Amino acid sequence: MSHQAMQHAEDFRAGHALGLDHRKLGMWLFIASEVMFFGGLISAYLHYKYTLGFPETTDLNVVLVGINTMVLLTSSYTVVSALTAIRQGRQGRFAALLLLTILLGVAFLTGQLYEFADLYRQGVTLTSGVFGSSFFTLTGFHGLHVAVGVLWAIVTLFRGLRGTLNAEHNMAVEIFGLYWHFVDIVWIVLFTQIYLIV
Amino acid sequence: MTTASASVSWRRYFWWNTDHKVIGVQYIVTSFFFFILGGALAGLVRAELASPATDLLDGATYNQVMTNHGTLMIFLWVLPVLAGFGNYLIPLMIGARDMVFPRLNALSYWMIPPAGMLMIASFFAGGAEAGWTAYVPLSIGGPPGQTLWALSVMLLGISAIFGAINFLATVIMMRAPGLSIWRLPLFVWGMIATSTLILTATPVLTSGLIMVALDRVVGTHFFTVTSGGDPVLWQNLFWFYSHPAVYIMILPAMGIISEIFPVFARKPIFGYRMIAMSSMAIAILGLTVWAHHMFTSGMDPRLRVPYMVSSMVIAVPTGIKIFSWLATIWNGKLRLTTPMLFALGFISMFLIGGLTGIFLAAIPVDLHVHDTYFVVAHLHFVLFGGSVSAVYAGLYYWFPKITGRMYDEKIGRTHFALNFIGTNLAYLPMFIAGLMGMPRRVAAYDASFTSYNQWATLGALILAASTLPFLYNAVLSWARGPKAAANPWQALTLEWQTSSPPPPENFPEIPTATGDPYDYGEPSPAAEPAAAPAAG
Amino acid sequence: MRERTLFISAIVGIGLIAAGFAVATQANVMPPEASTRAVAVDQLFRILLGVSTVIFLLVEGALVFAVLRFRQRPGDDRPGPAIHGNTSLEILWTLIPAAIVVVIGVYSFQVLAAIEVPGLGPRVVEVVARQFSWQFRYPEADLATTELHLPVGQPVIFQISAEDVIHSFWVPAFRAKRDATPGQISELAMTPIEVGRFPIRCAELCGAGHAIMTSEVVVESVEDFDAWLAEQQAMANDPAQIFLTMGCGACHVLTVAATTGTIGPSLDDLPGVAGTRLAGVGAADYVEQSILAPDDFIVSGFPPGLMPKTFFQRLTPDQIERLAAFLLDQP
Amino acid sequence: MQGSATRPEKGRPSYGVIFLGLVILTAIELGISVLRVLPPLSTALYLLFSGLKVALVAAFYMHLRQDSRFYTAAFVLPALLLLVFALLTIAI
Repeated sequence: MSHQAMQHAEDFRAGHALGLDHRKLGMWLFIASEVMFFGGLISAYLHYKYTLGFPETTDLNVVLVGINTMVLLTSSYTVVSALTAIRQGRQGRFAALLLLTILLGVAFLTGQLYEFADLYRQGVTLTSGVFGSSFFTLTGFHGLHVAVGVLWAIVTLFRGLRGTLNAEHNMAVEIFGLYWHFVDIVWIVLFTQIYLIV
Repeated sequence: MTTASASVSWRRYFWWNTDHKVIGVQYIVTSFFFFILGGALAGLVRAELASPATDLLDGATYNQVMTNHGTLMIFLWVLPVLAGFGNYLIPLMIGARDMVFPRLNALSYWMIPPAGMLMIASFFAGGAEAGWTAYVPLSIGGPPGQTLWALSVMLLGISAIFGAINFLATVIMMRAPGLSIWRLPLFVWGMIATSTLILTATPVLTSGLIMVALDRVVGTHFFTVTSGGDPVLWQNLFWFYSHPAVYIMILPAMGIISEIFPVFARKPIFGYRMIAMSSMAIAILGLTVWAHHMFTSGMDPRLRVPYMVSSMVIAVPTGIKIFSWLATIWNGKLRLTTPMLFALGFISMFLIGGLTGIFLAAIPVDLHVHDTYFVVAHLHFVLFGGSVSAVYAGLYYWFPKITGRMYDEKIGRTHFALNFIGTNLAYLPMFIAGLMGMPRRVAAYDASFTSYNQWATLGALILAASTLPFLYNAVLSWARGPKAAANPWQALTLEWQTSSPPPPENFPEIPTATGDPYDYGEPSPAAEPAAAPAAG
Repeated sequence: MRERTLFISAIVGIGLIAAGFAVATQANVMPPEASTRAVAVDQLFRILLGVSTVIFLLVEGALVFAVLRFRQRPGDDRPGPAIHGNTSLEILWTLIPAAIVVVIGVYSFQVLAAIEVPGLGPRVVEVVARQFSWQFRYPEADLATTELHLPVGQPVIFQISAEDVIHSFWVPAFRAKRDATPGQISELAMTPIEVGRFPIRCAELCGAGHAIMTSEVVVESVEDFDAWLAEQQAMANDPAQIFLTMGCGACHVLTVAATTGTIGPSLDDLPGVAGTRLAGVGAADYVEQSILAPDDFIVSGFPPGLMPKTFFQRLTPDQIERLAAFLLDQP
Repeated sequence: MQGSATRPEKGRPSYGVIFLGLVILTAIELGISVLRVLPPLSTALYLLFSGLKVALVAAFYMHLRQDSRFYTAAFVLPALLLLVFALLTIAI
């Protein structure tokens, strides 16, 4: 008998009394650990930035990355609009907005890869030096999280099209939204620390 | 609904199962296997150190044995076995049917065996030689085993993070009606504090290990000194996790002790709220003290003093706990069963560890004793004398609940006697060897330390011998021990209000907790003892 | 009843303090106090030991007393008294440890401030750690040796660094250690006050030879020190001395220099074998090349990459030539 | 089944307005960077604007403003811890 105790609402009475949903709580706790994970990578980057003075030689293409940041901000906007749409039961609009999010995500990744290629041409590679290592690892892991987010969006899109996600059951969209917005927040911090602050 | 004593088939322990009780036992038994492996490596270390020269193991092999002893004992024994206790007991103690994310729970267990295999495999691929601390640049060079080692520790870290998310969410969401936070058993408080630390500290180690792995495999320059890499950065990333890790390993153990004392003294826990708040205080302070491991390193000398202050302040909540435990057993009716004996052993041995911790926090003394056998003695008194004694106490205390059978008291007491003598004999001489000038992690030492090391090796032999009665007792009693009652110790916490072993859904229906979980003893004047909380 | 408990606790209290004081003063668990720093650190250590002994005996005594006195008597299964807490007691055992910690913290800070300040006009000694040997450089005499000599009573500042991995320079008798971190210089100040030979040990895991990475500090009178310094300078060009100073003996066997290192190949048979190792390369060139670029030719059965590759910085070509000649014409 | 009892939806500016705010802030930051404003001023402005953007996304897009304070704590406390660790790691 595979033990799959059906979870009823009354199991979570203590949490609901505090105004908490167990899936959102799980997501926020996961975000807490992700904050610390990126914290480790950012601390390494900033340690070297302020002890070795980055980037010594190359000047980063701030305008291109600025546009890339706008793309990611837009994708946050489309995700939160998609959530409103599904809650109003407008399946079509939900699917369209989620598709737009996926495209914006891919656009961001392309912009990122373009910038990486440009840096590689200038000789700044993952193994070229301390700047290359910490920069590419930090932005690389953020890009990885965006890619995972895009895949997750595609899965959510199919679940929406299949009808499992609707006006009543849409917590999965909100959870995906939390993840996506968190990745967007990480990018805002990275954009400021790497590209803007000199 | 299945009957309470469903036919327990052994097979379900070897396959994906989302019942928190099965996962709890899986964690405990798997980690015990790694405990024995780590113990065997400790035996090798002590055998080598019985004589001053490197006769049994040469320098490199000794470093591998010592490194894997430390890593196995921390990441594959103490952390998983405490996660096992947490998994088995938290749902039962808060009156829930299971953890809030059962599948995530099974996943975090099933990351342990592959990580363990990876760690063992690293041994044969020219194993990790840089100690469990894996300081760079030493851990950047060296044989490929070090990379497997780093991947294994990353996997174990991620498993611990998933576990922490599960524990915190379960305790917040699924407490039984009437179970306010001030009525939670103190073991649950210990797990809350531990899970907070795991959640916030482990990811930083994971990011550090990624940097080491990239440096080793891809050739990045995080820690390459010639191109500007900074070895002290790794020490920061490592110790930011690894000091909270020692509190992660002691807080649940303290929780177990707080559960055992009131039951066997038949007296309420003394200062419940102070103990609960001390757990949280230790957790929060624990996140601010990491650089006391780096007093002698290349860090900026002016920055050391704040770490000394915060490290010493942690002695206050720890002291509150020890004095509260003493006050709990004072004037009680002590039943000296095996769990109680181990709990008493915990206090006396953890005390030695705690006091020597203050020596290490004082910078001038630390500059002499850092990285010496004084530190080795301190950490073993806190971890072996502390956490492992508490784990043994917990294993005996909850043995009837988990297996439905009673363990043999006489064998349990011999196990305690051997363990207590062995621990003190093995680690007390190390204090003096360290003070007199014996550095840490050495395969050979100056002849003047021979006697201390020989006493320590004798103690280690006794410890090795002490695990045999435990194994015999555990296996035999689980198979053929006398049937245990639902509540053999007349305890008041919720896990004892259901059958032993509990049915898959834990409680016929979710109980309502009314009383305080430690409402033992007769209130004076001698009125009728407070009724146990109405079970359902 | 009140007076009795007060009386007993007074007796117990005095007994504990006395025991703590006795242990603190009598316990002799430290190496000799061979530097001003050692005196200050030992004083702090003794205070910590005394306070810890008092607390240790208090808690262990209470534990043993409780186990004996409050054990359940057979047949008496009444529970204990329902005491949940005692606020004043709890406040007491929070404030007293806090007070002790503050006192210890302040005192530790004072001792730290005292021992970290170098004496007036300290002699600078550069300490260079590398896998499995120590080297000491005296900038004033442009001299490098593998044995540290110091004049008694004169303050010294060690500027400690490493060439490969992290080591840790530790002199137990001076009560201090400082990590030798590659890529940075760490300072350590002290003043030796006792004449004698004291061991130097590496306290940070640095690889296979961590345990044998030891040397000695010889604290001697100022005259002996100056004589030693002059003699060392004269020997700077003596190849046998170079062989010792560079720490080759830590890894190689050379009977004529009485070294027993086993990490690298033995050099005793070098005169006969050197000329044959590399086709077309003479014995002298082979030896010199092996010193400057050790990994070019690795004797079978020995690990590559362990021998330092920095001799070209530390030895003049003339010294390398003299060293190679010395290794080739052993008696 | 909306499990969590959220507080009544206070007068929240529409997502569009917030998006506009984010875009404008980013545009200003880009302007500051392109015009090469000198560090002490530019760094202060960058930190202010990025903090504002993070707060906007977290409070409105992630509903922290209307949800239980527990979620805010789960996000803000680790962020503060990270700030302490980052500052100390740079210093050491």
